[in-house]
Amino acid sequence: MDEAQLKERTAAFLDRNDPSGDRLDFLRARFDAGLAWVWFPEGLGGLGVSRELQQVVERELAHTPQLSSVQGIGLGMAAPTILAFGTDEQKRRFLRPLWTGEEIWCQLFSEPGAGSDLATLATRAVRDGDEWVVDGQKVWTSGAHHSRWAILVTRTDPDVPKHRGMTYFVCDMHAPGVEVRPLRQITGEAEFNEVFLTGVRLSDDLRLGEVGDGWRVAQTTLMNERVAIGGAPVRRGGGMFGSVLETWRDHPELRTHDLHQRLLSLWVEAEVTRLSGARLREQLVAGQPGPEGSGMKLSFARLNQALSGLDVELRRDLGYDDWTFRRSEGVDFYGRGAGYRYLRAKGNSIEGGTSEILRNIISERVLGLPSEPRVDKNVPWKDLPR
Amino acid sequence: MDEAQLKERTAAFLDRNDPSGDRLDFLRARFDAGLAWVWFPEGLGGLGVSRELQQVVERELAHTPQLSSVQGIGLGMAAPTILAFGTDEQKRRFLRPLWTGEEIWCQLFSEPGAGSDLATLATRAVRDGDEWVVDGQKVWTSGAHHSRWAILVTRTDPDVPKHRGMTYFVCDMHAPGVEVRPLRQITGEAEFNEVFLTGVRLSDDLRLGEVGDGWRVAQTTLMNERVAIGGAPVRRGGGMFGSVLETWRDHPELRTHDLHQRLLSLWVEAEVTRLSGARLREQLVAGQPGPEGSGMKLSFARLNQALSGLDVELRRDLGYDDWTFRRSEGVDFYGRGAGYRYLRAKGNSIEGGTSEILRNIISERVLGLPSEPRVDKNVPWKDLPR
Amino acid sequence: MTAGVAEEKGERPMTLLYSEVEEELRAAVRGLLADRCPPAAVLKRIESEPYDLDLWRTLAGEIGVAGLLIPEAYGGAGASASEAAVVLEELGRAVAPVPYFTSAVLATHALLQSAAVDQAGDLPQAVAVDRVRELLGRLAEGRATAALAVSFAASPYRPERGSAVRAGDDGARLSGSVSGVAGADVADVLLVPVNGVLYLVEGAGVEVVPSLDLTRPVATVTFDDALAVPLGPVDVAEVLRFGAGLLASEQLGVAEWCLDTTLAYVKERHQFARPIGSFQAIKHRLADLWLDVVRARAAARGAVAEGSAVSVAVAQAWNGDVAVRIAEEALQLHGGIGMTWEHPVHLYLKRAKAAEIALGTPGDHREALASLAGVPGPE
Amino acid sequence: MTAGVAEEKGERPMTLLYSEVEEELRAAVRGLLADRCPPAAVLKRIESEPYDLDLWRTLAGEIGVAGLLIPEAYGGAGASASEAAVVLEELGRAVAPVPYFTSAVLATHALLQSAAVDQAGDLPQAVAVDRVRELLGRLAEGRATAALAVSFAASPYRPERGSAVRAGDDGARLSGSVSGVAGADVADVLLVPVNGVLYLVEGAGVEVVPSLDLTRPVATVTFDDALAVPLGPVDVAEVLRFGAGLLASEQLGVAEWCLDTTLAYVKERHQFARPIGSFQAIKHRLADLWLDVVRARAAARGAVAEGSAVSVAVAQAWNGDVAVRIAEEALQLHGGIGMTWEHPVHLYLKRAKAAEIALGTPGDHREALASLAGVPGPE
Repeated sequence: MDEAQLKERTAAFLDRNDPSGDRLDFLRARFDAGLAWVWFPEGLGGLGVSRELQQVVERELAHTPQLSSVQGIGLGMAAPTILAFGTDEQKRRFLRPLWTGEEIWCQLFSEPGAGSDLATLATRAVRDGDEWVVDGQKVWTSGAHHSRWAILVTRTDPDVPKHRGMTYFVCDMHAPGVEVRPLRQITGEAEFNEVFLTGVRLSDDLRLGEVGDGWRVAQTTLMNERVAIGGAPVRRGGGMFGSVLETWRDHPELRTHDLHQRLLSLWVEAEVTRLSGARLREQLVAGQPGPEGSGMKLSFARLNQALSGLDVELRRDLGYDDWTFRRSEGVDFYGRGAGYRYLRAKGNSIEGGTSEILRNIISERVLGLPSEPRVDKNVPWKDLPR
Repeated sequence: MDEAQLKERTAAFLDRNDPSGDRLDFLRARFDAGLAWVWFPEGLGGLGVSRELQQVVERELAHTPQLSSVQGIGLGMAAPTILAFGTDEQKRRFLRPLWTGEEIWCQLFSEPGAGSDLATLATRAVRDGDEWVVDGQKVWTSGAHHSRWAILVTRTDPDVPKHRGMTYFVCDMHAPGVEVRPLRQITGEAEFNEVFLTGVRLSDDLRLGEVGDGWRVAQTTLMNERVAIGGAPVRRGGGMFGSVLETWRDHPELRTHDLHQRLLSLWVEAEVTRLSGARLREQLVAGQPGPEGSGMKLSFARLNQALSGLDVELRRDLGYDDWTFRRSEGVDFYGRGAGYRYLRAKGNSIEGGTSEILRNIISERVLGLPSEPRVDKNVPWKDLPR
Repeated sequence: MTAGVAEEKGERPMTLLYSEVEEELRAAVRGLLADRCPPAAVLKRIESEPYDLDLWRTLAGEIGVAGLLIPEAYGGAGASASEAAVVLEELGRAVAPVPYFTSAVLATHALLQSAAVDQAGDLPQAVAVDRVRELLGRLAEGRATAALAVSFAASPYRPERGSAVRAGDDGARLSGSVSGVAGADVADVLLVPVNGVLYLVEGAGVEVVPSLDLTRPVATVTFDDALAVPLGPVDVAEVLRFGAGLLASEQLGVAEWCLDTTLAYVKERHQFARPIGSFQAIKHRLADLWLDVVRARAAARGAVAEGSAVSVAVAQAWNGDVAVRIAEEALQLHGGIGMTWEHPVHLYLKRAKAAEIALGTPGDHREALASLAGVPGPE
Repeated sequence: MTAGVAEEKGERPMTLLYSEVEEELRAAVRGLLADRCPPAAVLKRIESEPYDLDLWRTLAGEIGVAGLLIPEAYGGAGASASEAAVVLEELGRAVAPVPYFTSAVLATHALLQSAAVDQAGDLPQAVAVDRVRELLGRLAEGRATAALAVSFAASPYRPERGSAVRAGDDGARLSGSVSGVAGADVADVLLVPVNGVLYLVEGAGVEVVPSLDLTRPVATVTFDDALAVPLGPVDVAEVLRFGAGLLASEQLGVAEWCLDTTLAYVKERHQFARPIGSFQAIKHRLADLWLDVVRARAAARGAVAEGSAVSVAVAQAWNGDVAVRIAEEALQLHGGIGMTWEHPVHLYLKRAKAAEIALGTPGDHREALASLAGVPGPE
């Protein structure tokens, strides 16, 4: 199918379905017409065509009901994993309400004891007939409190080395024994949750992939996470720089030579980082994806942290906008004060892979440097020092 | 013996020996009077008294013939090692001409393949009756071309782990098979030498310490090297800073805000480093030696490099004073141009322990952090990957 | 070894070491804080009643920290800045929510300076001798707490920043406001500099604002024709410089806690079946941070031993940066747990970041060194 | 993706990628240099006869690099800065001692600008049409080499730095001198800007001084009532800006060699029975340096694609620093061997450090961005 044919198909769909009618009806119809994610198979919201064609559909349907940002984890991580490892039954059951937003998804991966070293996770799943009984604690789960389902990695065999004894499930967030608690951050609010799993029973047909194959399934999920990070194009001098520059320009009385020199250095760094992002996206379009992607998140974390720190210093403001403990749906770098931005940006070098882990990845996968001596390769998980 | 008695003794020595007479005669007499290094035993140039008392002698004999800087390695490294591990015969033979400067010493430790990891050294010494036959290559040897003797570490047993198969010798620099070649540095000149040892025969009575105990003997030498580094007091704004500040003050037309801010930051860093040095010396005097010493060399290397780099930039001078390949007796930070200082300072973070090794030492010995997994602990030297 | 510095000043050799008396004082303060003010306790109270006034009374009354800088003639200990610095190191190390710095250092020094109290206890300049005498006595015993009505974001180089107060024609009433005042909310009396004169005010409006530093909130202080007693002339820049020199010791304490806590954590925390503190990249960063702290200690000691404008600017320029950098690194090396409210590292980060602004940013102090140290800028 | 930038300029979307033509050009240059100009060969000649004129003739004549920027009408290739940049990357990677940058970029651009040569080959402004036409032809074929008599330490913001030349009353003779001129010692002709006019001079005194950059020595050029042909008006700042934008690509090449060579070394060199490149502290430093080089590549491409004052200042501010930093790190990570004359890393360090000063320091370019990018300084 080419662009023209797809446009035709989209036009025909719009003829049959009124975008100003019921939002959910419209989205369901769009899924059923294969215009949800065109690179997915027919019958599962797609048309089995190239992924690039999706932008054609998005353009044509730009003024129709859109998906919500709370669907991010479902769309970005759960869906590709279900598509890759799910049974036909699972695909049919989960993908449609996931895409329409009728069912929200969250991710149960990180644990207090398993952050950078995810493969050391300790949440146990023990088989009991046709069911699995899950016990453990997960952390840094966004959206857990309004999720219907979760993607979950568990330890099913503690007697083999850590990468080999894991199994991947879809977790029913309404099941007894699932407890969600907001996790307060240093900014005062709670963007994430802790999720306690106590004797949670999951039927075996919620398992994704083979028993013991959870690490491989999880890699598919994580690969899709990394694609999303560090990507959107920004204007020169835009992004988080915009708000600092506004203060800078509006308040000449706050300027000093110290801040000026630091700001100019950061401006240059932001600009070369922006150019690298632009170059990276050009490479992707030209079908020459480079290894540069791994560096973008590292750069943005550093820049956000340096800039937001300078911002607080520039304003000389000892106040803070709001310490109230309440839930928030995400990062609000533009609506909140400089103090919030400073504190929240600290998470940029931790969430989604710490800067330390990213440097490991770059040095080994991009630069080909040898790995360090491994002490956990052939040790059964239960015997690992912790 | 207390300060007063020592003063008396020194006065008596001066009565008997005219400091304006023959220099060598005077120094020999001083050695024989036990006023060379008072903490050494009687008969070996000392009086067997506390080391602190040495400053009394130095004060009293300040206007008499002094030792030369080319004796540095003999005095600082060879002598304490000979004192600790030498036989009575060796002590009698070597210490007097070492101290008087009649015989100059150098150090044959580093090799092209053994820098930070000195214990991996490959210069072989093979026993042949009452002699040892030495073959190998040493590097970074200062003063080799005018040395009579060298302290030398060799591999005598390749079949045991690296730390256990080394033996320490006094090497006769006049022996056949010793070849000294100047080693040119990036500054153009040659401060150091390469020393090639080819079938050099050393009699067994030149061995210092037991066969196989070379690592322990070498540790004594190196401990004495570290004491010397990073120590002398400087004035506020003095040291290498002085020459940058002079240019800065004399040439307002060269100043920019960028350089100014960087210079101010370095001024602060130099000053807090100077204060740390002062505090460290106070602690030593108070008998509370702190671990701070390990940090001084690291700080000075960084400062020298940053400052000399800024200096070149400030002058905008694309020239260089002199590339001639010739021997020099040491670092000349004050007599040479900014380009030389910039290049020579690069060695400050390599010579005498790289900054990387110093950070290892601080993190393990001062901060108590665990060592990394070791892969060379129990491997015979000959089987090590290289 | 410190002879060089001493010679420059032409005085007895100064020391950068801690005296025995100082180590005893430190032990007493540290012991009390360990008992009464662990980080968990601080965390628990900061959103309800940030200041721990019980703790403050014990520190002031039993250990006698409140009167350290006050001459013995007024019930104080007549100690030097060097002792006060040790107290601040410990208070910084505990992010202790007590008004020591604001009352017993800043306000007390302003009072002593304004009344020109000398070590003999004479009050040559005080206009209201009885009031000064009485107030010093109460401050020394911790029965009263004072605050200097100057913005915490002011500096020795811009002492007027944030202040807009004027005296009435009769010189006995003040109007206007000062923003960002630290310690005002727990102060019994305010000392207000207006046009070079220090006034004592008891009835002012104090409105605490949500503050970046949860353990030392700032307030906007408003004077609405408030009754004021003039005490004497005041050199606010000198007061702030004295405070800035001592703040460097508090910053040292903050940095020390962050380093110690992070070291303990990386030795304990395992990932990839190794303590994360065995990874060389982490080790090298911690070695560099340790070296920064070693130098921060020397800088803090230098500032109280020498007390000159240069030594204060150096200590602030260095320690302000170091405290922030090490708090940031501490958070990073704690990973996810460091981003949670329940772990105390954020209290230190917020204290460090607010203290970076307080009494001049590191950049302000470096800029001051341009003239103080003879490193002039471009013409 | 690059639409943003293109929209701002209102032109066809610019690309930051290398074209196929550019990659072919790169392969040709790299192949020749690998064969004829390995670092050991450069090292061997720098103290006797630094420039390799045989190599230069091959590069100019066979590969045709000398005429890249010259319109086809004059025997050149009529290519854009983007192609010249690729040549410079390769020359930087080899610290090749050829006068490409000084003759085929700086001097050639000055000549084209002064004579206002357009793509069609018209020479509207040239006073001495025949001389310009003839010189362009010789330059394009590499039969002549030129140098711009401007100090290499001058910048678009201070184009007159180091120059003191005046024209005689008849406008046909020059006197005075220029210090720090790169490429003068191998130039057949000098192009001399005096009071906004570009002169062609063949008889000048050129005295090479010992230079920090051994592979691109600088000279003091002296004019003693030298015969000079006025060619046309010249905007030296624009010429230097054009050069600065391209110098960023040479700096990228220097940085790339340093990174590649260091990576190879740390994989090979064993200490403690491990390749030193397996130590995490080394790995993390190299990861950060790689990221700097990735961004230097984007900056260099941005400067030639966009060519604006902002893009040039950005590329110089970033790449000048990065090249020095990575050369310094390369030396450090080579340990002792890096300090020896026999290892070529010092050639790159010296090139990087001299290039940091050339055509404006990174600080100068950042300072320029204050107005170019709307980040004004303190008032």
